[in-house]
Amino acid sequence: AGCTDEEAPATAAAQTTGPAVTDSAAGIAEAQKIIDQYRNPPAWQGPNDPVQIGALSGKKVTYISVSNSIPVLKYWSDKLTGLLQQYGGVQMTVIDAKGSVDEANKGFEQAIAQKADAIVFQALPPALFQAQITKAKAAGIKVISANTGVPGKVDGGQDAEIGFDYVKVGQLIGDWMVVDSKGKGKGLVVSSDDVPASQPQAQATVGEVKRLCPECDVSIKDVQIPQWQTSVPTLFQTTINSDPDRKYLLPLYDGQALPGLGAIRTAGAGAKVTVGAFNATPGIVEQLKDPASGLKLDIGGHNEWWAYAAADQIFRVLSGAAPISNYQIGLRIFDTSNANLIQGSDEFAWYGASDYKTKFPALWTKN
Amino acid sequence: MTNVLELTGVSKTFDDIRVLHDVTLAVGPGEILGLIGENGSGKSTLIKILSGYHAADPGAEIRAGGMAFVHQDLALVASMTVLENLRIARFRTGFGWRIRWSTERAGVKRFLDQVGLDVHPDTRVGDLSVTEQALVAVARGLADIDETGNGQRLLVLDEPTAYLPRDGVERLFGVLRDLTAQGASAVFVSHRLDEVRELCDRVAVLRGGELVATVDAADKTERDLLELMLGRSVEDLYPDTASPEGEPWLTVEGLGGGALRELSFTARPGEIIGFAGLPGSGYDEVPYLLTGARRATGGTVQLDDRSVSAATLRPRAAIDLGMALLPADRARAGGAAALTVRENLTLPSLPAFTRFRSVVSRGRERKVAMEQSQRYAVTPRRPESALRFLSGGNQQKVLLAKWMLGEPRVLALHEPTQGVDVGAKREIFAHLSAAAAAGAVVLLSTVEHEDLAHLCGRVHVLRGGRCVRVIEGGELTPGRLAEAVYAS
Amino acid sequence: MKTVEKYAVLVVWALIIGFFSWRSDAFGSTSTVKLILSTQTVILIATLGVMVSLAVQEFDLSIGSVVGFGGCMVAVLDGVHGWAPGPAIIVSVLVCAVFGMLNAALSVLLGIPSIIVTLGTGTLLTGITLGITDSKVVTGISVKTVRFMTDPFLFGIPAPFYLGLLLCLVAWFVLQHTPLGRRMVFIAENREVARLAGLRVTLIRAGALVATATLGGLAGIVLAGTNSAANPQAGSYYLLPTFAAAFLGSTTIVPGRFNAWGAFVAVYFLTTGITGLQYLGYAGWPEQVFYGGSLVAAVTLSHIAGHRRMPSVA
Amino acid sequence: MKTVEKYAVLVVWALIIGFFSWRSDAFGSTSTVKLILSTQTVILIATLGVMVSLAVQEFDLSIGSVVGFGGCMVAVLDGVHGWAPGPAIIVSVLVCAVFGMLNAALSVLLGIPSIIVTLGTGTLLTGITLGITDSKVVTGISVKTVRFMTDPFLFGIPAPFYLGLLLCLVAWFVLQHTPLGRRMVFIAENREVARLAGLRVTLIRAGALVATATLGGLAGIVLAGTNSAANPQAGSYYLLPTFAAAFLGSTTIVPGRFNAWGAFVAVYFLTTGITGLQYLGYAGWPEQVFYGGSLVAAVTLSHIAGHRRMPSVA
Ligand SMILES: Nc1ncnc2c1ncn2[C@@H]1O[C@H](COP(=O)(O)OP(=O)(O)OP(=O)(O)O)[C@@H](O)[C@H]1O
Ligand SMILES: Nc1ncnc2c1ncn2[C@@H]1O[C@H](COP(=O)(O)OP(=O)(O)OP(=O)(O)O)[C@@H](O)[C@H]1O
Ligand SMILES: [Mg+2]
Ligand SMILES: [Mg+2]
Repeated sequence: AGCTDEEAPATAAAQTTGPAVTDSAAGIAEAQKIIDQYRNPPAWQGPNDPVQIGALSGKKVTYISVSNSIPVLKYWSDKLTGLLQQYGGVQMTVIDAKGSVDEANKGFEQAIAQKADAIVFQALPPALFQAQITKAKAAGIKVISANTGVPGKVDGGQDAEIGFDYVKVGQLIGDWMVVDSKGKGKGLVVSSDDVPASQPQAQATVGEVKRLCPECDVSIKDVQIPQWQTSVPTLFQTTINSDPDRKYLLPLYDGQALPGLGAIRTAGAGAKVTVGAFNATPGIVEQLKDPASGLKLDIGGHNEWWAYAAADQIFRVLSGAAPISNYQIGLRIFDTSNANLIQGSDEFAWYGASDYKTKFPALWTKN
Repeated sequence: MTNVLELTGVSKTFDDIRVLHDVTLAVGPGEILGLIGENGSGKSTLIKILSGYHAADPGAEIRAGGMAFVHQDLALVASMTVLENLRIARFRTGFGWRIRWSTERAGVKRFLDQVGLDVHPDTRVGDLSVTEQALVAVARGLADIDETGNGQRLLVLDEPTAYLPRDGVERLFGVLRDLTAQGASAVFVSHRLDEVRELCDRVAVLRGGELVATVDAADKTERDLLELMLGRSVEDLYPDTASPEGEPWLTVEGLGGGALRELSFTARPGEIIGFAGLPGSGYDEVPYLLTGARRATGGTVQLDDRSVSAATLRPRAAIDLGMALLPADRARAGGAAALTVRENLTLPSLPAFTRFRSVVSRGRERKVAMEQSQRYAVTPRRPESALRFLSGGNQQKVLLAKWMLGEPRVLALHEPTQGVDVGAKREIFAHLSAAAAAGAVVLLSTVEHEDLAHLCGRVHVLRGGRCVRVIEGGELTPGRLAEAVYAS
Repeated sequence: MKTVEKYAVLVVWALIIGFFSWRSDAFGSTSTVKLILSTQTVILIATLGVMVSLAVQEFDLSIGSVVGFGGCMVAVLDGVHGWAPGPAIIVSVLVCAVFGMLNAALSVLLGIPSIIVTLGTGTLLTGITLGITDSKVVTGISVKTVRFMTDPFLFGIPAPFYLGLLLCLVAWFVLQHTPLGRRMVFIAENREVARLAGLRVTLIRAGALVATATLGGLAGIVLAGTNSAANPQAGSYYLLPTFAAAFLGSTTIVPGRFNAWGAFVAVYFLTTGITGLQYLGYAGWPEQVFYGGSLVAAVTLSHIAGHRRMPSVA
Repeated sequence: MKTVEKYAVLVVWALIIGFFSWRSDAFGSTSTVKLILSTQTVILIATLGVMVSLAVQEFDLSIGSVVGFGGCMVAVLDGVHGWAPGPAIIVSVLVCAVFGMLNAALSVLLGIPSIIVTLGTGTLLTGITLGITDSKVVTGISVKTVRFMTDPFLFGIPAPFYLGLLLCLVAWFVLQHTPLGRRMVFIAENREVARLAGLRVTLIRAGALVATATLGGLAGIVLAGTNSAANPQAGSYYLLPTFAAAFLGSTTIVPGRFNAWGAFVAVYFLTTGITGLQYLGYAGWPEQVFYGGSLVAAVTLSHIAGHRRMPSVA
């Protein structure tokens, strides 16, 4: 019993972070190394074990998305539907929960009723669906969570997790701030605790900055989705006004940053502050090129890569193979140094990596 | 000269019921046409067709000059001022569509004077008495007709005198005569046939939606008009009232509130007691204060041996004591217009229609609603239709019937026959008298001196919130009453 | 035409069911029926809740907040503080009722329109919910509670559905067959007439608001129990769907009045379309187009059939 | 007491400002004033929008959807199809007005209560917005537009604020000084009576709904311009705050009537508290507690001062 997610980020962060640095120069150097690496195209990092998918044809997957009104979630469900069908003959039904717990429950029920073989639930906290997961598993259905924050963390009774490494994302944002501020930055992480992956990411940023930058200072504020439009703009400006040194404004997602960017533009503070976030959402990441917006960092997670990874995980779980705990899905830092990459409508071209398109299918063997 | 208004073949059907049937009618210049008919005969519907509120059935032809209207339900908004109500559709604007308040205020003063209403234009209409509100509505009609220019003009008044005391009526008639002297015309609807004869040149009679006759007013007696209206002859309007006996069991002492300062009286079972006075004298507060509908500032009410302080009396407690109130403001306080006749009828006595004290028996309700509709001659007799689909007079009958269902021991009425046709009036009186004969006390506040004189055993005349005279016995005639009311 | 009006929504519903059964094999099966019936209980109960206050012309915009709060409260008591399910549920419902009394005190006693009051108190309550849960999902609700909420009870459908059904029955009985129900209609139509007829207007209006909050809390508890955890943000989702269902319900079965079976039909009507679309693979915006479109269409249709008889809302 | 009532909200506002200035040094500065004035324009315009229809007793729940749609429409025309800003804005506003006509046709001509109609059409429009944007953030709004929306115009505050101020001025003038404004009050008080008194009730009600949608669209355009991108989801968050501000506004300046300056004060009053809390470091749930609490407190206070004179909403 108790509130979940409390200890999780700390343990996760502890797993992946190195020791604290002794002086700030060393910290900046380490951060710089990481940043340089992630400014480049992401490299393929596995998996290598093949998976037998010949027998999977005709299997059914129910995919519950927290809200398909959110661009990336819509993209994922569409893409994944296509991949499963194309490579494995697996049929996927998409349920749009529209932000409602009830509708998500209905998704579980529907999967059970339709005798689905697996359920994937996207960006929904596993803790909230414990009963549903138990029930689905009792009905012989495999359950996979998606984007709940920490790769490989399956403490909600699910069979596997597939997601970006949000802890890594959080750390990258921290690294970037350490480098950009030359080890002296003050930052504000704007969390959104109603999104499951938010805590691990926010804590990771704080942890990383603490580790690499003794002189830095990061605080966390929580602004949840229903308040994004009304509170983020004022929060950005009050921070600028009350604590002008705290110029690193780090909302988790660029969609959360968007209303704030307008406020920064309005306040004419684009040059004074630095906004950094995750997602590299087309339509928002372009604002890297607009100095007035204040957006200087937008880390992108490769969404098509994610879809391939998700397909792979689903195939593995359906065929009884051991799940992969961390797919190391491609992340790339977009900032003012490489904003010229943001070009054209094909967002996947920005990443300069496409081997997942061949590597994954090569693992999916038919017999 | 051509007619100001010409109607040819006007019919009107609501759902499947035809309420106007091929009405053909003309009003000449300078003429005042009376329009009479039983409750529900279609008078207001005809007028609403003229005003564009309802569309007539296809085939009708209407030719009219400039028209202005005084509607039956007054069409005033209580929360807005006299000025706003008067001018809402015709504000004069200055630069940039700004309302010119000072011009408007001065402008309406004239019309308020014409109807003899001495209130500030910025008074909220809701703070006025029903009588004063009626005068506001008339003033609006006058102001509107004044604005329609010098061409052919017609002022249409739907029962404007229902709430008016005699002097108000006379003043209105004076104004109307002046208007017609200037070449304007008028259509005048009233259930007071004496008024119709006095004022009108010709009288159009509607019966069941058909125009049965158009006659010269001078040629006909009231009784003739009545027979034309009803299609049958009628007996006396007023029932015989037995003289009450027994000990007084209603004692009111020092009742005050609103305009009423202090009123004391006692009543024996079976008594019908009237209250008369000028607007502001407090005569029209009595029914409300007595039944807790309005909060009294002081006084006690004693029924049998139960004594309550009027200031703490609430409708619920009053009803438990056996009192019933029939308010004058039908739309706001009388009945729920959108609900059915049956539902309105049974509301105060719902527990009597329940099984096991918890389940409403609709069957029993329906049966009683049918009986009551019949007993009170409500037409059309359709308990399942919404109250608002009944004509004004029929609504009034339903509301009286609703309170009668509870067999009240004290019946407090304010203008119970407003908008009620002569036939229905007779029935209502008969019911009141029957209630009295059965032992109830009937308290009647009204401007109808004729009714008071005939029905009541005794009338209290109020002035300045106090009873200044009690008239009874042989002295109780309409003339004496009027004298006492207007004496200053 | 009266019959058409009464059953217009049912007819549209039947058409929708027909259409989806034709287009999707999986749709036309008992499992779909079970699915639809067993997953809408929270909305059903919350809809009954708002309906009760709408029936006396009060708008309770705090319904969503109460659903969210009720769920979190029971989860905190049961899950965090380890109370037994019974007391946890009872206390949570009571606290929601007390919140309803606050609404009632402000809007009925002080006379501030309930729509404004509940907009304010609802936001306040959401803030409090986030505060007591530390803005996080609360877990740990007793297995017993969860099993009661989710295990099949009759015909494979869990108990809360039958609770909803029972509440519908009670609401139907009270609104349509008791003096109280009739009195509520009068209060909605004309408060002054009701007062003069000796009704306890204040008490009934206050009672309706308390009932709304109580039912809202109950809905929240069902939600939390079903999930064995409570999400402090979950409530906000319920505001519009419950009002949509209550309004749509007022156009059918007893057109022109807020009525229990109308609300029941409306809840399941609206969810049928969405479920069907999901079976056909149209998750996302088509659902919203369909939801909004069918709501407008159903209301318009029964309205045209019934010649403008609607409960007077505003 | 009348004066107390008129200015109760202003007094509470002053107290809040005093409190936060005392507790936070950064709060009491011109930059805070600028901040508060320049970030609330979207809400201000949308609030004026709902106020116009509330003034004739119509509830337009589609306001949020229209804000979202208006922004996406202009972003699609300007950003995707490369229209010039002028035509893109004009066409977007016109399309929103046409949507308002749909609301008007259903609720005024057919007589379905606007609250039901707009609940349905709003959901429909949200679906359409997601459809036309493919559920994606739309970008590419002309630099010119963005600069116009965000560059300081006067006293360091961008132009849209002054547009909002101008709209307030117009709304104040029309509602309080022209015959139309009085007629709207008349219609709000009693629609039937207004018709009998010869007012063009249908036209005025329809006009109000069209005005609401138009202003909603305008608010959306300001939002998209300020952010230089339009998020199809953004609109839904504007529903409750705009109604809260419109209602709160009706309790001040001209208590008892929906009025422009009241709405203006309410918008900035509500945001002041949130801003102050953020200065003190209380972002998150305390904001909501404060928002709800101060809404309730302000309404209650001016209500007590004014002895129950409120616009009759439902
Ligand atoms: N909107 C309506 N829908 C249905 N029936 C109506 C409607 N308005 C009036 N009626 C019916 O039309 C008939 C005529 O009503 P109307 O109000 O014209 O009578 P009236 O002659 O003015 O009566 P009164 O003397 O009582 O005012 C009545 O039977 C009434 O029930
Ligand atoms: N409803 C009304 N009825 C009668 N007179 C009114 C009404 N409203 C305003 N007036 C009068 O009109 C004059 C000017 O009105 P108002 O107070 O609206 O104008 P203002 O002072 O220029 O406007 P504001 O105070 O809104 O800046 C005043 O004498 C006022 O008393
Ligand atoms: Mg009439
Ligand atoms: Mg002034």
